[in-house]
Amino acid sequence: MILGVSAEQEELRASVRRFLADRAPIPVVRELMDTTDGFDPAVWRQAGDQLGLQGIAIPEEYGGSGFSFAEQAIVLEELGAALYGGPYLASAVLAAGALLASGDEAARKAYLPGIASGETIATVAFTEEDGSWEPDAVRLAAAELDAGDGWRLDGRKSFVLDGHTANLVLVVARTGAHLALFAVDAGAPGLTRTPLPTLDQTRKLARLDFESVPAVLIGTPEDGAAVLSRVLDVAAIAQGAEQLGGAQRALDMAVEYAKVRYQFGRPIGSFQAIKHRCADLLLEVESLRSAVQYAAAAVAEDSAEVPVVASLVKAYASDVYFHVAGENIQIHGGIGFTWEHDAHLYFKRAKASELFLGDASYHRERLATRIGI
Amino acid sequence: MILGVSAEQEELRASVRRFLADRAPIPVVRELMDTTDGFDPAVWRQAGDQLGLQGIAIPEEYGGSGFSFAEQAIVLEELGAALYGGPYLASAVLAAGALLASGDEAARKAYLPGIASGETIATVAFTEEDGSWEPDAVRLAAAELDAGDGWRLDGRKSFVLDGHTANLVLVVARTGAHLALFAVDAGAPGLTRTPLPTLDQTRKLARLDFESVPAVLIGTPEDGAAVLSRVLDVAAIAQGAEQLGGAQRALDMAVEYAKVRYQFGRPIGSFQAIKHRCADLLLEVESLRSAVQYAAAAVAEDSAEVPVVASLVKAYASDVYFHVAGENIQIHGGIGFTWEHDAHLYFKRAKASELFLGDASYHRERLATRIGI
Amino acid sequence: MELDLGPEIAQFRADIRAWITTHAPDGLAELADWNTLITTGGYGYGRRTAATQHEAYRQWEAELLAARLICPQWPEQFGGQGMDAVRVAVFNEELDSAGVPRVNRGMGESLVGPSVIVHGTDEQRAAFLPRIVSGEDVYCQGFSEPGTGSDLAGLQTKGVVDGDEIVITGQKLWTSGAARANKMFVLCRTDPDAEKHAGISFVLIDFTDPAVSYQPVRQMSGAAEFCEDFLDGVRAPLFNVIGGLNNGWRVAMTTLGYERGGSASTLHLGYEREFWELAQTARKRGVSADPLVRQQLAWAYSQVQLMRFSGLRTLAGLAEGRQPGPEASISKLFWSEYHKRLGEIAIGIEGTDGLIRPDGDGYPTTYWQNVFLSSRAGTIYSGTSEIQRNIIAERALKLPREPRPTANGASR
Amino acid sequence: MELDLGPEIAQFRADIRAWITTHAPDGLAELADWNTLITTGGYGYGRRTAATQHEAYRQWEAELLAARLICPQWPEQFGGQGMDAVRVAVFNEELDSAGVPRVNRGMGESLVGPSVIVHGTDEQRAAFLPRIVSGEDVYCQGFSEPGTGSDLAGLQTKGVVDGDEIVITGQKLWTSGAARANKMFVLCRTDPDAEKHAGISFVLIDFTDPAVSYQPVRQMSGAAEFCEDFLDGVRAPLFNVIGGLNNGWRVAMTTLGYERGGSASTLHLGYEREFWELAQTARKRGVSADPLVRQQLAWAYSQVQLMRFSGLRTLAGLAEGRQPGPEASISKLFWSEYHKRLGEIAIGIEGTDGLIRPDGDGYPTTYWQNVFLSSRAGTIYSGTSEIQRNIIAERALKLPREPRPTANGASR
Repeated sequence: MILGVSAEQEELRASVRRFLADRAPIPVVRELMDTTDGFDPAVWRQAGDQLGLQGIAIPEEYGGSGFSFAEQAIVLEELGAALYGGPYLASAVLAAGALLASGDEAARKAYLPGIASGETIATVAFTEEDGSWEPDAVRLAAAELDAGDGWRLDGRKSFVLDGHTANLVLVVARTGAHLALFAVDAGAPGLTRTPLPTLDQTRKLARLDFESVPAVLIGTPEDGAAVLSRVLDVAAIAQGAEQLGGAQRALDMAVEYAKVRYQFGRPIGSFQAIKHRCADLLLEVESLRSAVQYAAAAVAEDSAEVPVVASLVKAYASDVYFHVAGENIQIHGGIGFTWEHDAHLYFKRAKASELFLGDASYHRERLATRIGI
Repeated sequence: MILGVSAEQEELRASVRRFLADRAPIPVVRELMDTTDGFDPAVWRQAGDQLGLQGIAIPEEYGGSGFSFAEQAIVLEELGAALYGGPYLASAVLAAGALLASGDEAARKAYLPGIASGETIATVAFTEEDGSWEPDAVRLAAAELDAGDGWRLDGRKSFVLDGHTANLVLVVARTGAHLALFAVDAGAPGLTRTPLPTLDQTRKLARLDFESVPAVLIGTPEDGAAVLSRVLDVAAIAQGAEQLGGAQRALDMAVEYAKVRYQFGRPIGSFQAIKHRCADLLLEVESLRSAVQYAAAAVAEDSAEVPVVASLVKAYASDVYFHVAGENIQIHGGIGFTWEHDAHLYFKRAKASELFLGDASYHRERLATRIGI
Repeated sequence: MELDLGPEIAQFRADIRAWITTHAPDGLAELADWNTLITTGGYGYGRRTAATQHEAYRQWEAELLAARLICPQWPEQFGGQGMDAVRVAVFNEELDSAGVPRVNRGMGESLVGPSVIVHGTDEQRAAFLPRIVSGEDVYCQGFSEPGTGSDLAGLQTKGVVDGDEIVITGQKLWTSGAARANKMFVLCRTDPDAEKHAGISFVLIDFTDPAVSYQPVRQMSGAAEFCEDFLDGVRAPLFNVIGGLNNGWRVAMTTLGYERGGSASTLHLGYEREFWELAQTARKRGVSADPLVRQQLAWAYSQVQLMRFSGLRTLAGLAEGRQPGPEASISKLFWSEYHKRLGEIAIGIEGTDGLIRPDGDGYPTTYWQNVFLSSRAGTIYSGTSEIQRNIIAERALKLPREPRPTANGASR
Repeated sequence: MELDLGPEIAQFRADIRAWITTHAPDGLAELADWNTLITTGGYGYGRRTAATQHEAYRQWEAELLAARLICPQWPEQFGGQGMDAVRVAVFNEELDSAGVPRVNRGMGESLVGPSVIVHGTDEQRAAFLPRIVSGEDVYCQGFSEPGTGSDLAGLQTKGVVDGDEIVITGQKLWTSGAARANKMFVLCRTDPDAEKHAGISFVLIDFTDPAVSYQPVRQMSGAAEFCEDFLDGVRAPLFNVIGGLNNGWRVAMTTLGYERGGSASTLHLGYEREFWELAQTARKRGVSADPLVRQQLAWAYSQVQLMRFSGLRTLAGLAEGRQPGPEASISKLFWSEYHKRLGEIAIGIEGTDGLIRPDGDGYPTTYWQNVFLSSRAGTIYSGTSEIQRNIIAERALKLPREPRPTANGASR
């Protein structure tokens, strides 16, 4: 396992950070969060054309640049720090990951190059109205037509990340006792997509209604659960990387303010009530950074530890980011709870990241199971 | 409901405190905690003869002084503050409460006057080896001999408060599908009493083995569960009062030390790390005081709220006392974790009080059930 | 269990209950859920405000006014009836159980009145107090500024004496109820050379003056309950300076002793209703059997009951003539930290659904999303939790204060 | 997953593993569970100490000594082999996986040696260092005093120069390993008029001197791992003052840069074994299906893994030549607070049984009772959690220091 941070990785981080500071700084994030789509297609294209971010962890044979998940985690960290609102997690992690995890070479060849270039925006639709993250809860039905006529999907998906802006939706559906993965074109007849107003306006979700929607089976009619399980684990770690980025940024904000805000003739950061809290937060953020680095390396090496570290990281990242984001508001005092100040954007993202893919106690319970308790 | 503290009650508190400071100060507590019995019979007798503490909540018709549980809670608070090691909770609360809760007038007349004077030391034996506080877990069997020949008990009780020093043991035993309460003389044939070494050396526990031990039925063969339920609720509140006393004393110690201990040229209590912690502890202790006063009034008035407030108080008191006792050690620094310093005596009592009668999460679960969730 | 406060109070309770029954207009109780918790940020605020425009409310206000039950804790000569805290509490309890509102005069009643009563001249009392009781004057507060937070005494708004007038220039922040106010009570610095706490004056100004402007400050919850205010050379007669020039800090710190604690026994009511709503939400979402959720709900219920118990104890103490000590700071710390945590529990119970807001323009939220977001302000406004802990530690526990920074110390 | 530290380190690992396999005496691994966590207070300490008396251990010690694997991080000229932190970590990992002990020289190795190497004269190095490596001199620490706690520089023990000797008088506290030591390194005040941190000297004394006496300090866990020491005019040659008179503070703050971080990747090992013991305890007590217990166990497992991840990251950083930053303070804060909480979880899992201790004289405890009790000391000794937070905030986050108290300030 390689855990160190190479010079190349540092350069990647710096260039992503520069790109986001330049093309998607917080004022732009604020503008876009009030839109339905939530991102600027031009910036999305640039991210693909200039930096190759969407394809960073996609093998070269599928049009990507073939770096590992360790590099993608760095990208995700920076996106999380910047509260970038584009469909990166949906397309470059969830959908690309599902295609890679599927055994379907034809589907990989068909879809991955578009995802890698950023031309295709893809997402995975698995959660339904009950909001459960368990594969068992999937009810949306897939029915096979007469031989060769393909499949039709009926039912509803909800909480679909960027579901209304994706042009390719990978749907987890029930084929009798099993689950399978299907590709659905965004313009397919019978598909209705409804954007949902989100608590965290920088992260867009949609409801998708399927009424006899034509769909292409990916892999076999039985292997959806295994693919989904892998995808959710990787997504948990990817989101952990985003959470790390957000937590680090929120901590930086708090510490910076504590140095310059004077009350009672002293910088507030000289009061132990603030100072010791910041120390605790640093401990947490540093520990999270170690965990995310380890987890990313585990994904990159396809280690058997992935399921365990995925739940560990998701639970810990959720606790840490929310803790930091909440304290950041408190340390800022009055301005910290205004709309104008950025603290609430991180606070909302922190909670939304926790609720998405299952919260901290959900993942602790999974972790207990996965380590055999 | 009367919640105020009367001048009479203040006087009671002062006299109990004086008595304990005089006859059972901490050096004496330390001496006695190394003994098997854990208390000085002479002081116990004085508490009865001079102050009437054992009979304070026992009606006058049974030899008590007929005050209410509100007064007894004050006594308990002071006993808890002083870490008094005598069998007060066992005899004057558990056993007296069980007799009062039973419908058995003959038993009351037979046993209560002795308990009230302090001459009889009684206890209630209900927990068994599995350490469960649920009535359902009682296995010790009671069998009725031929008519008029009474009952025999077989089995084992454990974690019996002052079980080896009591001369009257009230035993909860199974009479087929039901539970019943029995009186057993400490000298009864077939009864083996084994003192157990305790984490909290100021609170003594014993294991009692019953081999065909003759016993006198109290009440009916069916009403043991109801009596036990009432007794456990009142005991939870009584212990809450003790915990309040201990928590207040531990907080006083911490605050006092924070004022006189200088580090870096300042009293440590001027550092917010210490100061804010003390403020949080005061909030908790004051809140606990309000809860204990309310709960004691509820018992005194035999309110229907007793089961709810009993679990509420036990859970909260357990959290608060342990929190205060732990912080008291931390605030004292190095000397705080020595045997010579008294902080650990409160710390151990705090944990023992939490574990006895069911811990905080056990009681929160009960509370949820009792309020209909 | 109802608190036994002695026969006199029992009689008072019976009387006030009878009076409410007789005088409360039909339909008033149904107009709004008057005693629900309205969290800062104003969820449900609009509905209640609308109800106060209703005829039944106006009639009720008139009845209360006639019976001296508005500002009832004020002395008789100033329009009240000198009601003590215990009776105020009983009054509040009875209003709550009848489901009708207490008509209060906001900060005019709780802050301006007491300051004028204690520090004003007879002429000032006559000029300002009746208009508060009648509702003619509605005050908003001009204390905080962008540069002051916890350190109120660091305020920079200037007050310059010009003949028999004072001219006030500066910026104020966190003003609630600005849109409803026609007056503001302002702290301004009238002696820039004096020590920080000296040199401050307490002035009543006309908030409709053209030299006053204000604009809403939007909060993270989407609501805009607070304003920032610009005072651009507002003039007020020197008559409007309460307690004399440069004595404003003392005036601002005034609250009437006998007023404190009157809400102790009713504080928990809103939280209690809210708790049962949350329990219902948990049931509806099918998580009320989840042991972790049950622990959280039991904890929340306990906290609410602890507020009730503490309120009753405070009240019992008041009835026995004890003055309240640090209860106000403990109570503020308790409910604000509780509510913050409750918001987290609630959003956790909403689970994945908590990700989605209701449809609508702006940033509408569900009740629990609003609690989750707006409760973050509770541990900041009206004295942060950190300030409350300082107060509790220094006043109740007598722990030593922080050392003052030295001129060449680390604070540079 | 094993950390990839490059081919050189991989070769080193292979070599050291082969060396251990060849040289570790038969039966050594079975003598004791060498790498279990021994909590302060010494639960299990007796058994391990007994094992160090065994012939196999002595033989192992001799092998290590011959191979310069005792104090291996010391420079070659002083008896070590100048091993860097990465290699030390790999050495520790390999010892652990072979189940054999690292033979270390305690504070002589970690504190006295580095101080003498950096601040001593050649004569001092020659006089003191070889005796540490060989095990002839076993040092205990004489820093803390009853009046100093977090504020070490407030120490009062006097050192008076008398001819070519220094005479030391005072009381020391929290000395661990006093009974095994024949030497003590002492901080004493040699210039009472100097500023607090100046005027302190670092002196090596003979701990078997008749002017030295000590007695154990019993802890709340019942164990007595620490001593208090009375130095009643102990004489040492001036030669034994390291770094010169009045320069002791700087000397005391010395640790060799290349030594730091060597235990980063093995710190978690003891906690990991302990965690699985607790999981087993939970299963035995039938509570491992309890959702609350599962949350606690998952939390504890996560914390242990976080220690592992952080250690590996530190190690990877060292391998890339990065100097460790505030990791030492973060790590101390992390494990001590973790272990305190773990003790609470464990005693909760023991439940009612936790009320009862094992039979025996004194105050014997179960393993979990001991963790519960002795872990309270962990957040106090070697720098309290409060001090660690100060260090982290000031050094890593560059937050400002507390203002110094003024002469007439609140600290009086």
